[in-house]
Amino acid sequence: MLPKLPRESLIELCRKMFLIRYFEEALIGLHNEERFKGHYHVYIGQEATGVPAISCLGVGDYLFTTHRNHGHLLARGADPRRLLAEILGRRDGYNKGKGGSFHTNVTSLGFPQTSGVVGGIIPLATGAAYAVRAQKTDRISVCLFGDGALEEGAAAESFNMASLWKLPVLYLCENNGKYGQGKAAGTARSSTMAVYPLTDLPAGYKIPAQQVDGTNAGAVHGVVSEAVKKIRQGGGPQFIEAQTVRWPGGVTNWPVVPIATDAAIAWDVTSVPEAEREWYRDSDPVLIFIRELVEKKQVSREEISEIQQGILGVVSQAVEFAFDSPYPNSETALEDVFA
Amino acid sequence: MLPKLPRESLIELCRKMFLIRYFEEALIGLHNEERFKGHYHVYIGQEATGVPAISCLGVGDYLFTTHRNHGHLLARGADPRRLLAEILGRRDGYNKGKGGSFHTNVTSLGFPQTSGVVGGIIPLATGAAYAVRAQKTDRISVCLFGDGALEEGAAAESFNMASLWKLPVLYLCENNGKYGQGKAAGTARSSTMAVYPLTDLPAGYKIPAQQVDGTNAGAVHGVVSEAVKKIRQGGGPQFIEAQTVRWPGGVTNWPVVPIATDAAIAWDVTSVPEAEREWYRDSDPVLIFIRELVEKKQVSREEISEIQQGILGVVSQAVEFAFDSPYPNSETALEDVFA
Amino acid sequence: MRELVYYEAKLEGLREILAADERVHLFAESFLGLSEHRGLFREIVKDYPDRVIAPPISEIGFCGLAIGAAMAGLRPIVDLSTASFTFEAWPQIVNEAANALYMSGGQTRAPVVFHMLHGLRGGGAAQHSHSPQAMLWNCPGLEIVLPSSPRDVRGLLKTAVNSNNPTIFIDHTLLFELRGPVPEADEAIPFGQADVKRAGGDVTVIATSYMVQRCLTVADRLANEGIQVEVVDPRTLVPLDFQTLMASVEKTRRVVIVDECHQSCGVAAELAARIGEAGFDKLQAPIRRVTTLDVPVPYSAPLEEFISPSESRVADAVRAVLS
Amino acid sequence: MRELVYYEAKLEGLREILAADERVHLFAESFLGLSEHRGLFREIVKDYPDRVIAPPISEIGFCGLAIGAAMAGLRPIVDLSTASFTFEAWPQIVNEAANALYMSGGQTRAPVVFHMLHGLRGGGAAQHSHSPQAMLWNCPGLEIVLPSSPRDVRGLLKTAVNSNNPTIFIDHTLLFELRGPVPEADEAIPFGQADVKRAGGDVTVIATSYMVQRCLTVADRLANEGIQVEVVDPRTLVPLDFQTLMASVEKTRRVVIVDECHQSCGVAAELAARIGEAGFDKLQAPIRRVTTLDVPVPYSAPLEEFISPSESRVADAVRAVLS
Ligand SMILES: Cc1ncc(C[n+]2csc(CCOP(=O)(O)OP(=O)(O)O)c2C)c(N)n1
Ligand SMILES: Cc1ncc(C[n+]2csc(CCOP(=O)(O)OP(=O)(O)O)c2C)c(N)n1
Ligand SMILES: [Mg+2]
Ligand SMILES: [Mg+2]
Repeated sequence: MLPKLPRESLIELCRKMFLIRYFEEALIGLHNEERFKGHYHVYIGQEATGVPAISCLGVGDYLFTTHRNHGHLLARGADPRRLLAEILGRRDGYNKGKGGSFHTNVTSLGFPQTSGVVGGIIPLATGAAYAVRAQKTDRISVCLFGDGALEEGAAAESFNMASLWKLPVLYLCENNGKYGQGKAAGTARSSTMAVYPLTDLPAGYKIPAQQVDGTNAGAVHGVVSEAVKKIRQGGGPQFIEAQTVRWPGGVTNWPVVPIATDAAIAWDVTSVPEAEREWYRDSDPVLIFIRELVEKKQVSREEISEIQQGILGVVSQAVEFAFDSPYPNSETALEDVFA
Repeated sequence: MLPKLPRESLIELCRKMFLIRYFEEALIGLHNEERFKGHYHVYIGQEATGVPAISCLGVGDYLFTTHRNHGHLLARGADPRRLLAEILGRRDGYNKGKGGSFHTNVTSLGFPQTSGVVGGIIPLATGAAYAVRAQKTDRISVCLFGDGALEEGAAAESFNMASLWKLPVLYLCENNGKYGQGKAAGTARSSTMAVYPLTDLPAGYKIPAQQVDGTNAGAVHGVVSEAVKKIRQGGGPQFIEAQTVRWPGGVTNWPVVPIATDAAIAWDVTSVPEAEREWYRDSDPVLIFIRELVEKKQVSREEISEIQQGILGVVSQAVEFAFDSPYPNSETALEDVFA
Repeated sequence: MRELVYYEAKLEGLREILAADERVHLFAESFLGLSEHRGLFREIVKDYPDRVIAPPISEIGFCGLAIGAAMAGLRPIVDLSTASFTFEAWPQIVNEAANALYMSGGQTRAPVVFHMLHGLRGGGAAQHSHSPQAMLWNCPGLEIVLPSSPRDVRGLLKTAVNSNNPTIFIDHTLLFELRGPVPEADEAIPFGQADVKRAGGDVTVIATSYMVQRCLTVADRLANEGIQVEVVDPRTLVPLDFQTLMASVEKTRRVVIVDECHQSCGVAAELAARIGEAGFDKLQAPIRRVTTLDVPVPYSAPLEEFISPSESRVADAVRAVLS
Repeated sequence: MRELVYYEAKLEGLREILAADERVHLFAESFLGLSEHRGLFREIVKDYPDRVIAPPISEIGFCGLAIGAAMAGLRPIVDLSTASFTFEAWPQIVNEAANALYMSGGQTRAPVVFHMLHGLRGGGAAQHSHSPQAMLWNCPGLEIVLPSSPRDVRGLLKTAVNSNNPTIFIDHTLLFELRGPVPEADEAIPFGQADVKRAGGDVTVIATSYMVQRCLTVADRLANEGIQVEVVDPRTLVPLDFQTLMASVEKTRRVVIVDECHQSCGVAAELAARIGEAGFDKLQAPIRRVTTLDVPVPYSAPLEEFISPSESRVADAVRAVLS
């Protein structure tokens, strides 16, 4: 399903999804070529959640994200050059090299803190909601986190306060397949979470909660824009669980790219290694989206190709920029401890 | 409603309830006469929860309790002399004076740890349940805590594991009236807990959960003995919320006794100061219990009087014993850091 | 100068702060622990119903919430009541607030104040008697304030709220009834300025929080023995006014450090290590630490007294460095 | 003696422990962090399906659960993975486990082992690089173990599991590939026995965990300059073998302490304070501390190197105490 948006906006969403995909495929390549070290997490497979969801937000809204933040930042308009520079620990990184992949944040885009502590941002995002309400604005706060974060007690504590105090916060839980994988949504038990469907947890705290297919950009756009509207009108917190199927390239701690994503795969998966073929055919949100764009005659396959090429160019520029950026001076390590 | 138990057992419950009541009335008196210092919490008003509930347990079962522990210890058979000695910080206290009111525990009665940290025992009790299951015994673990503890994330985390791993643990939440006070059980909102009824929280984690009137000894005995049976049979965790109305003498941080409890009040409350009369008439679990005992012809009012006198004697002996017990030697402060 | 009782000065400061800056929100049920005066807080709640909120018993949640609110422009003050409960919020304080500015490369400020009551309070026992300042000092990114007088508590609270950094404000119940001079004028006492609470030429006693008052008492007593004790109160550990401490050390060449943390890796350890290094050529005697002994805090009064940095232990240490 | 790689020795010890005592249960997903060898843990899971359980991401919950299980007769080992996550379980570790024996007046034992990977690991950044040993040392009631060699990790793990106290077992990823002698025989290395990892007469370098290996490298280099460094590894902070440390200090009269905690109130502060007091008359130079600088840990490699207790900083400190 396509979001109910004008063609230009749909193309913009398409560009963002490609940007995330190619940015991260490139990133994995660089890591596996040992051009940088360190642990990182990729957003591949969740593009149709973050991109349409974040497109529903206003300029002044706050976003808090986690270890799996690259997609959220790019969806919000972050410069891939500065994001990559940060991941490489370079001077031109958004955080001057101090944050790295786990912590990249961009306050000018509304990201106050990106935390690598599972569950760490849930109270923080709830607090930003408290602030914007106290300031009598109509801004909202959005908390983007994984299904695992619900296992942390901090989630439950935050839901309680958000509900008691009717705070303007959207909890967007991205359930990337650890739970309920391959089963009908919300029916399967997880080995680490007894609450199922997951929405039962916020619902217990009287927070309206719903599930959505996170590979379906139109469905995501629909529920998120609706939720954002309610929150902005003073309706208090909302919870959305977006379900995606984990990308097979990212199931271990050290991702590998089974095949570089190409629009052509949307119509013919035979080039994909057999083990991963099912995912690219049924669950790849980028391919699903462009297939629909073409089916619904919003764009032609040629246009898709052009977009793809354009984004590949943007990504290679980002790689060049980031590697050209020098490491920060050692003494800068002593700065920014106190304001 | 009376517990379905032989007359002797009912009398034993009656004795335990009186013991708790008189022990704590004495304690409050001693404090207000400045015969000891320090903060403490009383169980008055909750006697018909702890006494019948604990009577359902076996010798080998574990019990974990909180800052509000005196009633649980006495219900389980703790010696009031040694309990009081502990509260006074004396050598003959159960914890050699190192624990005090907040931490009195008696391992020989199955109390491994009494924690003054709200929510602190919920993981601990869940862990003892893990252990007895691993040891292939049919023991169970019982966790006795207040409604406020559900606000701590540690509660949610523990419920999750207890449910996932089907652990033999009984969560007995004593809701002493902060929530839903004076309103129909479970319908009122609290200013600090969005989940209502409280049983919705464990239920979200798929833990069978029910409410019971905590001033009704028979009802408590019924649901607890049923729950204990299910747990012992391998049915996994159970949650019970017992609702009581907070004793007016204990609403502030420093309790005062409006009137010394006397069995006669069960039949005539005119001697009670007006402000507290309603509580003694409608909500005092000890008076409700003895009224029923007499109504159901289990005991006569004379027998009640005798029991009462006997317990008053026990309590004054405890006071004497505890004050006679010397303070521990200073150097013992350096012992018991490591086993 | 007029005199106020400590709790009055504290509440006055709080009122002035609330009146001056509407970004200040309080997450608190009282601010005065179990003290008899806690009822006074209710008046503040009445005057600022929209800016004082009593949170659930959810420390990690409400501390994190306050940090997030600070990031979004408020100036929250969070009351954790007993300092031991700070542990419940540890991940938010030490791993979110403390790191926010740094890991964002200077982008994100978290100007939140965490208020708590530390130390041996008489019967607090093992779980309610902590002094977490040493653990927190091991965590860069937090400012740490320890007032010890009516004037200081009011003046430092103002600076704490105006600071752009997360600030730990550690108070002590046993100070509440202390009377002392407090200026009428609005006074913010800057961080990083140690205060020589009593001048003396024989021994430098560095003390924090309630221990300052205890050491002043001991100093009076020792004066009768002819020993002139200089009592120096750092007032803030982060930032630390090491210069003022060293100036005193260079004068007396003998040092006793008194604080209520447990001994190992406590505040006294850090001060002793720094002074030991910087003052190596000056010191005439080994630096003595008087701290809470390294055992959990016992309930029973004589046991608690035995492990505490008591007057007699302080006096003995002073005599020892002079012998 | 045969040689093993560190991670092999560690897993061998774990296997021996599981085989010897059925009270041992593991709450863990790997035990080897992100290392390439983490797959090996799966074999252990296969062999002990009922005694290894992967908990939810609920640190306060599963640490508390393990403590409760220990109180009820098991000997749980909990893997917290990165030491920074220990903060999530702080209240259970420092306010329940540490106090259990004491506040029960000797009744309740909590023989649980908390295992974690501390320190600068390369790109861990501010939130994943903590060394919580100093904070934990400030909390009486916990034993603290820091292995630094294949032999030590196996032998100390055994003692940790057999201990009747809550024990913090702090390991370091950067040790995993180290090769060294490990006896075939079952060996439990007692707590409270420092190990002179290298003898030398000029300077005592006290180091812990991975820093021991770093200091051995520096010692080799300095030997070429004619400086004989003695490297002493306390192995356990609680209990601390202060005697062995002081024996070395009395021999060399010059001390450098190297550890990865942040400087203020770190492990080095405590050791410096104790040695400064006990060795006042012996020391020929001020004690130098080489620690992680007092800033949150930056991500970028050259920044991380700059704030770390690096080889060059250790070497400089050794030269400084000799000059
Ligand atoms: C408090 C804490 N515990 C453990 C970890 C280690 N960790 C990093 S990512 C992760 C899984 C998180 O799962 P989820 O929230 O579903 O996010 P996903 O990675 O699936 O997007 C874990 C356990 C952590 N970062 N923080
Ligand atoms: C972690 C923590 N936070 C706060 C407190 C202070 N405190 C002591 S008792 C209490 C209220 C507890 O309410 P509830 O659990 O309902 O127990 P009740 O006293 O009503 O029996 C609070 C907040 C504490 N002891 N521990
Ligand atoms: Mg996930
Ligand atoms: Mg209650």
